[in-house]
Amino acid sequence: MTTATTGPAAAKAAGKPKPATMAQALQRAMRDAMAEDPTVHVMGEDVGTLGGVFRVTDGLAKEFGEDRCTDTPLAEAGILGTAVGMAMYGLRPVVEMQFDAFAYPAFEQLISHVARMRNRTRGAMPMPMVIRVPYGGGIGGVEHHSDSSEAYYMATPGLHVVTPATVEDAYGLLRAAIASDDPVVFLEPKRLYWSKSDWSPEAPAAVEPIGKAVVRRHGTSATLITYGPSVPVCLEAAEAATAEGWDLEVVDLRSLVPFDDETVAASVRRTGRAVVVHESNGFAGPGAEIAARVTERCFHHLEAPVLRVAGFDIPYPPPMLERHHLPGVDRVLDAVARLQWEAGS
Amino acid sequence: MTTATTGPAAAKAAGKPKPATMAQALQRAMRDAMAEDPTVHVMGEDVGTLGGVFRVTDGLAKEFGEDRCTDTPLAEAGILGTAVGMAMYGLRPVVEMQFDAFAYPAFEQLISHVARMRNRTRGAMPMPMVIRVPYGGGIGGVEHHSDSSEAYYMATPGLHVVTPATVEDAYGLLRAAIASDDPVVFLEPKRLYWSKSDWSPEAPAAVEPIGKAVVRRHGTSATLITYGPSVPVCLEAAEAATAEGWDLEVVDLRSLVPFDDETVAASVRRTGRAVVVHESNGFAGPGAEIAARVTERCFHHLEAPVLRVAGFDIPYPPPMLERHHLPGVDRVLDAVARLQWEAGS
Amino acid sequence: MQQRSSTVQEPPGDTAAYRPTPPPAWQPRTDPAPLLPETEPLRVLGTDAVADADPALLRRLYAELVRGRRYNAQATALTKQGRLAVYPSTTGQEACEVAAALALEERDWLFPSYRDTLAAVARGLDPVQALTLLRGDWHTGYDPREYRVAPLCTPLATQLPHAVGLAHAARLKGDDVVALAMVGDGGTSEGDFHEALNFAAVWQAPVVFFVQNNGFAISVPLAKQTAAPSLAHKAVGYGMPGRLVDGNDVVAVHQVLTEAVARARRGGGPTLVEAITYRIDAHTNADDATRYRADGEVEAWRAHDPILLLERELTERGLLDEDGRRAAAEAAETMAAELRERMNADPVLDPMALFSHVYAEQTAQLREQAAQLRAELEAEGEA
Amino acid sequence: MQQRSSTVQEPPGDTAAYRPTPPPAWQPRTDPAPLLPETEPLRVLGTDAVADADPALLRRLYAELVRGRRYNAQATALTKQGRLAVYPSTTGQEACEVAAALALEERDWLFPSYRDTLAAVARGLDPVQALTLLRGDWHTGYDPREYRVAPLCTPLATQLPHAVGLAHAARLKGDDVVALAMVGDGGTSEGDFHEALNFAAVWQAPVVFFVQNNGFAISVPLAKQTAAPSLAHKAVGYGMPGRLVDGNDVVAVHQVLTEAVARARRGGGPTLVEAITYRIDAHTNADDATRYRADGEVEAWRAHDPILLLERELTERGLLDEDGRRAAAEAAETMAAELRERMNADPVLDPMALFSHVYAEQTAQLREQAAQLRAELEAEGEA
Ligand SMILES: Cc1ncc(C[n+]2csc(CCOP(=O)(O)OP(=O)(O)O)c2C)c(N)n1
Ligand SMILES: Cc1ncc(C[n+]2csc(CCOP(=O)(O)OP(=O)(O)O)c2C)c(N)n1
Ligand SMILES: [Mg+2]
Ligand SMILES: [Mg+2]
Repeated sequence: MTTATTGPAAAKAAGKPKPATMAQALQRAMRDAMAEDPTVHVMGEDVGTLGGVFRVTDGLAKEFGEDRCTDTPLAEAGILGTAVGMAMYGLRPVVEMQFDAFAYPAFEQLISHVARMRNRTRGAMPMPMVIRVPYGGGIGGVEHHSDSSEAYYMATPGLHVVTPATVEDAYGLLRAAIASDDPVVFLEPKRLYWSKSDWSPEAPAAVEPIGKAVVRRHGTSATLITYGPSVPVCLEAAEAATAEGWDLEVVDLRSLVPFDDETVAASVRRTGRAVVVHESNGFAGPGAEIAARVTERCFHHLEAPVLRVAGFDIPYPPPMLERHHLPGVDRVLDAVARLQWEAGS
Repeated sequence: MTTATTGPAAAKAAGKPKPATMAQALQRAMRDAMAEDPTVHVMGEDVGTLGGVFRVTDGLAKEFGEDRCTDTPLAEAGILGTAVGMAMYGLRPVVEMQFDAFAYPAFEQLISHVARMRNRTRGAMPMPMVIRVPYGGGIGGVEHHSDSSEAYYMATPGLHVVTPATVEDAYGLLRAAIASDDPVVFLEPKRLYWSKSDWSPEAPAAVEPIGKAVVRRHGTSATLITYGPSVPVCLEAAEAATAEGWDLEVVDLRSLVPFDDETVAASVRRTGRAVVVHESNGFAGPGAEIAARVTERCFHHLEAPVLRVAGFDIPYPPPMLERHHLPGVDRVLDAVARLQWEAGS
Repeated sequence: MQQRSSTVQEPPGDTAAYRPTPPPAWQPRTDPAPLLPETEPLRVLGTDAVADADPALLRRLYAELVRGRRYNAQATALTKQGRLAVYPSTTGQEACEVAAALALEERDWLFPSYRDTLAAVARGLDPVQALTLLRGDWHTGYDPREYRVAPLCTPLATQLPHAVGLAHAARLKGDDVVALAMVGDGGTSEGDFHEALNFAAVWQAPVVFFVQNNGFAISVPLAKQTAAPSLAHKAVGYGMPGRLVDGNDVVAVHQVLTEAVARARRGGGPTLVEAITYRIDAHTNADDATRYRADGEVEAWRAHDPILLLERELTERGLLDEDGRRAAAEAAETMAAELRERMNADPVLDPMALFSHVYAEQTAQLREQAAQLRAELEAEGEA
Repeated sequence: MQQRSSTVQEPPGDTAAYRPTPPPAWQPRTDPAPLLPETEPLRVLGTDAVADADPALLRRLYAELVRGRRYNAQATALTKQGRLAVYPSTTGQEACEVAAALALEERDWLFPSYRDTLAAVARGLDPVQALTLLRGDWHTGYDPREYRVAPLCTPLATQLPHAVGLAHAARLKGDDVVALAMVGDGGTSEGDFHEALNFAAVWQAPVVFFVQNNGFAISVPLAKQTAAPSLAHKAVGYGMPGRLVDGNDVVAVHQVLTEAVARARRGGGPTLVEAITYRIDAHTNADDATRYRADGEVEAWRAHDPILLLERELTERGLLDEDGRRAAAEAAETMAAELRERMNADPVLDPMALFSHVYAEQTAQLREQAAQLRAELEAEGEA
């Protein structure tokens, strides 16, 4: 006879869910990983004493010491390059790039080493490493503070690329990323840092390995394929679409690499129509790959071409104009309307 | 009454076409541009005394002096960063990156400055600059010497991205790139450097502005959309395909940005089937954008999904295995065979 | 035979007499001694050297410092009123900002970092234009060529190679132009700092690299940024002179920068100048400096305030009286009032401008996207 | 009121007595003098200091030099036979390669650049494994952890931060491990050089940065690469000692590196060592050095050959006779013959290996692609 340790009662004892932000969930993921595994080291600009400019590493230096959560000199290639060396010695560095655009100086280390070391050494030197990159706009950031750089990462074999859209996933995906034996570019949607959800840090949901998309809303008319900061936009659009008689399915990819063809294709085969939505520039952006592979796999199920709603093909605009650049509900609905409803079902 | 100065006789006087390599045509393009325009400056590693590791800048330092064709210190970000400053002062730098993978250290300068300076300054500070990048594999190069990095450049608004496949185009496109008031990433297919064609450096064809694709072979069964090093592969495949009864059209894009939708879509609408062929990794590679936009534009003309034949989604392999990685004639024909011939016309 | 060819040939002459010679290619390229910075930051205020300074210059510097301080206060206030998206203050660093601007001739170029709007303003830029970026408007609010002020640069240290390239280009053209590039202590850790200084020294480009060491890169103190004796010591590794100056002594900073500019102008090549100063305010208005530093440190630096130092000196030397102070303060106040006033208006931005200046000519692709936005805006207008 | 708040507070005390104090935060962090390198490259051969050297070490160094020279010759020959895709020779630089390997303990790590296969071989790596990359086979022919030799690194200077990170990690773990990272003169111009040295100094990581200044980066001579008095002078800008050594004097190089390794091991932090040497061969077999340098220069350096210098010294001191020479040459020849022989076989590579080790687990996407290749290979097999 055992005492029931699961179920509502236990969950309550372990910490009742209350509103937590995505930033807090991310912090907690690192904290838990560091507590469990002494090889996990957090490093980056201002991650120590300050706790990061978004406070995502708040308290880690205090709890684990400056050797485990280190304020580095201000040099992104140096940060990533030394992290490579640390990984060579068996550590699991969790690197913070302060903003998307400030990861660019580290691209040579990323492309030529982080992504290739395992391959180069035929498995002898894996690179278990997480590169956390706050990304995307919508926060009124000045130049270089709102880039969506995921296309670069996706085009680099050897990297995993993931991005959460919910508080729960922020925790789960970051734990999974830290646990992964491969380098993971972990894209954090800046404008969701303060998004909240009832969530218990004491009893977080079980962590799945990365690579699985999730259907956030079931629907039958068409599929919105999206990720990160555009997930709430698509959910809102789906609600609004009911007024027009469309019942939209929303797939949150969560992982851009590996890509969950199964979930996405199953959805599109069901609905027969799809729109890809993201903030990143459209041309040669993530949506290109998504549209192309969905079309390859679902061609004969498609009533209309897979459409893309994306940022314009321009440098990220100044705060005063960013709302015109970012794909919003209206633009998503416009695309849905263009899915050639007359043509088919 | 005027004396005829054009036509075969004049061409003969001006220099009879004889076999010239792509490397020679590129050299000539820089030479002619430098002679015409004193603001054109060539710079890079080993471009001066040595004439470049591929000898593409051969003789320029001698003819124009070391100030016009400069051996820089070994630092790619520094090369591109100083070129930005030179362009700010009204020069037209032509920068050589020694190999594709060695352009990565310069990505921050490229993405954050070269591509954005005109936009940032509302047109006050254009960046008329050419960044020459030898790219692609098939030359038995060791690690880091065979990357196809065009996806990164395409995903960066503000850059033009062009690549020649013939000796004539090498000259014409490079002249046009140097004449452009925007930054142009000029991708040189390494394995075509020594490809030859009858061509007269003294009377080169008129130079069109960049941005136009060209149909290299007319056909009716399906369109092969390709560029750079894969153009000869596709032409060869098209010849081989005649044996199977397929008459393939081959479009050489020449310019990846801007993208010539008109030429490509017109071809695909005619043939109803298309395969995109390139060496670069398939996933999130150039073919993703091409397939996606062709599908958007030609959906109802398509008998089959646009297929992609590309490098595998792996780091570039060692010389001894590269032939298995590079898309060859057989792989192109396999894809053509999968274009659902039973389905349509 | 194989064996023989694998060892080396014997040199001619007597075996016993042979002694290794120095490596033929090696000779010190420059004498390092004159490249090393001063052992103490150079100071002019409070020394007899002040007597050599032009009184008109001293008064001008004073007026600019007072104006600069007021500018910082006003810009900070504008963030609170939501008129600026963000403001990185140079309160406490005005001596550096002002001296940088005043050390240059009109034909010279200034390359400011994101923090250095004050230097641009001291150089003559309209404060409203200088603040365009920080207000959330287009990224550069002025024509850089008109003022010879490069766009404020946010990616740290990336402006340094630009300055080198521009100075190099000017020199090739025979123009008598010097570029002065500003960077923070944190920025010196970036690879671009290194590459820029190296290019400048190899090309002997007429550039002055001006590091404002204000003790912090956001929260990271200098001790976590470098272990060097001083940042100025980095110069010797490039073969250029390093200078170390008290960054709160505006006369000293002006002197060192003027000397470096003159040296560059006469073909003497680049100089690295480190000014020791202090960031009195937080990193930006969005930052909370109490998380990483003690108030006591700030207070200690307030006692070494650049305006205070100059004010005392000028007063003592009879170059400044109550009227002078008042005049400077009033001029500053006028500037601030005008700035406040002008920043109170909402700038009108045309959304369609998103598609201009991406390329010299709009591509067909951008024309399509522009048409989409135009249709949306029209629909919005109708709604 | 506004006006008042824009100027500074007066410090307590008597106005006239007030004198600016040094900036509170500034104090030289380290005394720069001991960080500066020697004014002449250190030399041991030909000086009385040789007498202090262990004869066994001298003989070992000699044997390794002779073997190294032979290795270079053999590898170059293999390029002509099409057995190597490319070979960057270290002929003339053997003293540096050998000394680097021998300065390390077994538990230490070597970070070679693409040119430094000889250092890896001198450390004990099988020459065939060391040449795997250059033969066109998989990129790293050995398990780096087994030999504590990092993969040969082609993107210049990018291996330096790796060495810093590894050394730092080892130190954090309490392991008594030193990393020695090799780089060329050209590589010192890269941003990664700067960032690595800075991190190492700030972290006091147990690393030795070893620059082989062989006069050229492909065709670019040192004078176009730097204007520094020496590359070793860069050290002071990071707060670490710089050492300058005659790179053809194997005893001197070994001594300087051994000292630097010992310093790192006892917690003294990193050192930058510059060895002045010369690349006798072209950049690689694919390069034509006559395009950019005169034969006379090469000849001058041949007279300062590392083997020659040691051979003379040892002979003179009675530590080497004809038998000793012959023994060294024969050992080298045995190595070369074996290498030639083993490199004559065509390695068999499995094309399906393309899809392994991209990730820890093959993704579905790679499984699809692997299936495609497998089908192609099977079809080929049938054909
Ligand atoms: C390449 C890059 N990385 C990171 C940042 C984010 N960032 C902005 S300011 C700053 C600190 C700069 O410190 P410092 O160079 O000392 O200049 P200061 O702010 O003190 O003027 C950082 C890390 C950036 N702007 N650019
Ligand atoms: C980042 C990068 N840029 C360019 C190259 C191409 N390249 C290979 S070796 C070389 C010259 C290296 O010179 P140096 O550092 O002096 O080393 P050495 O060849 O003399 O050993 C160059 C430019 C490279 N490998 N990596
Ligand atoms: Mg600072
Ligand atoms: Mg060299």
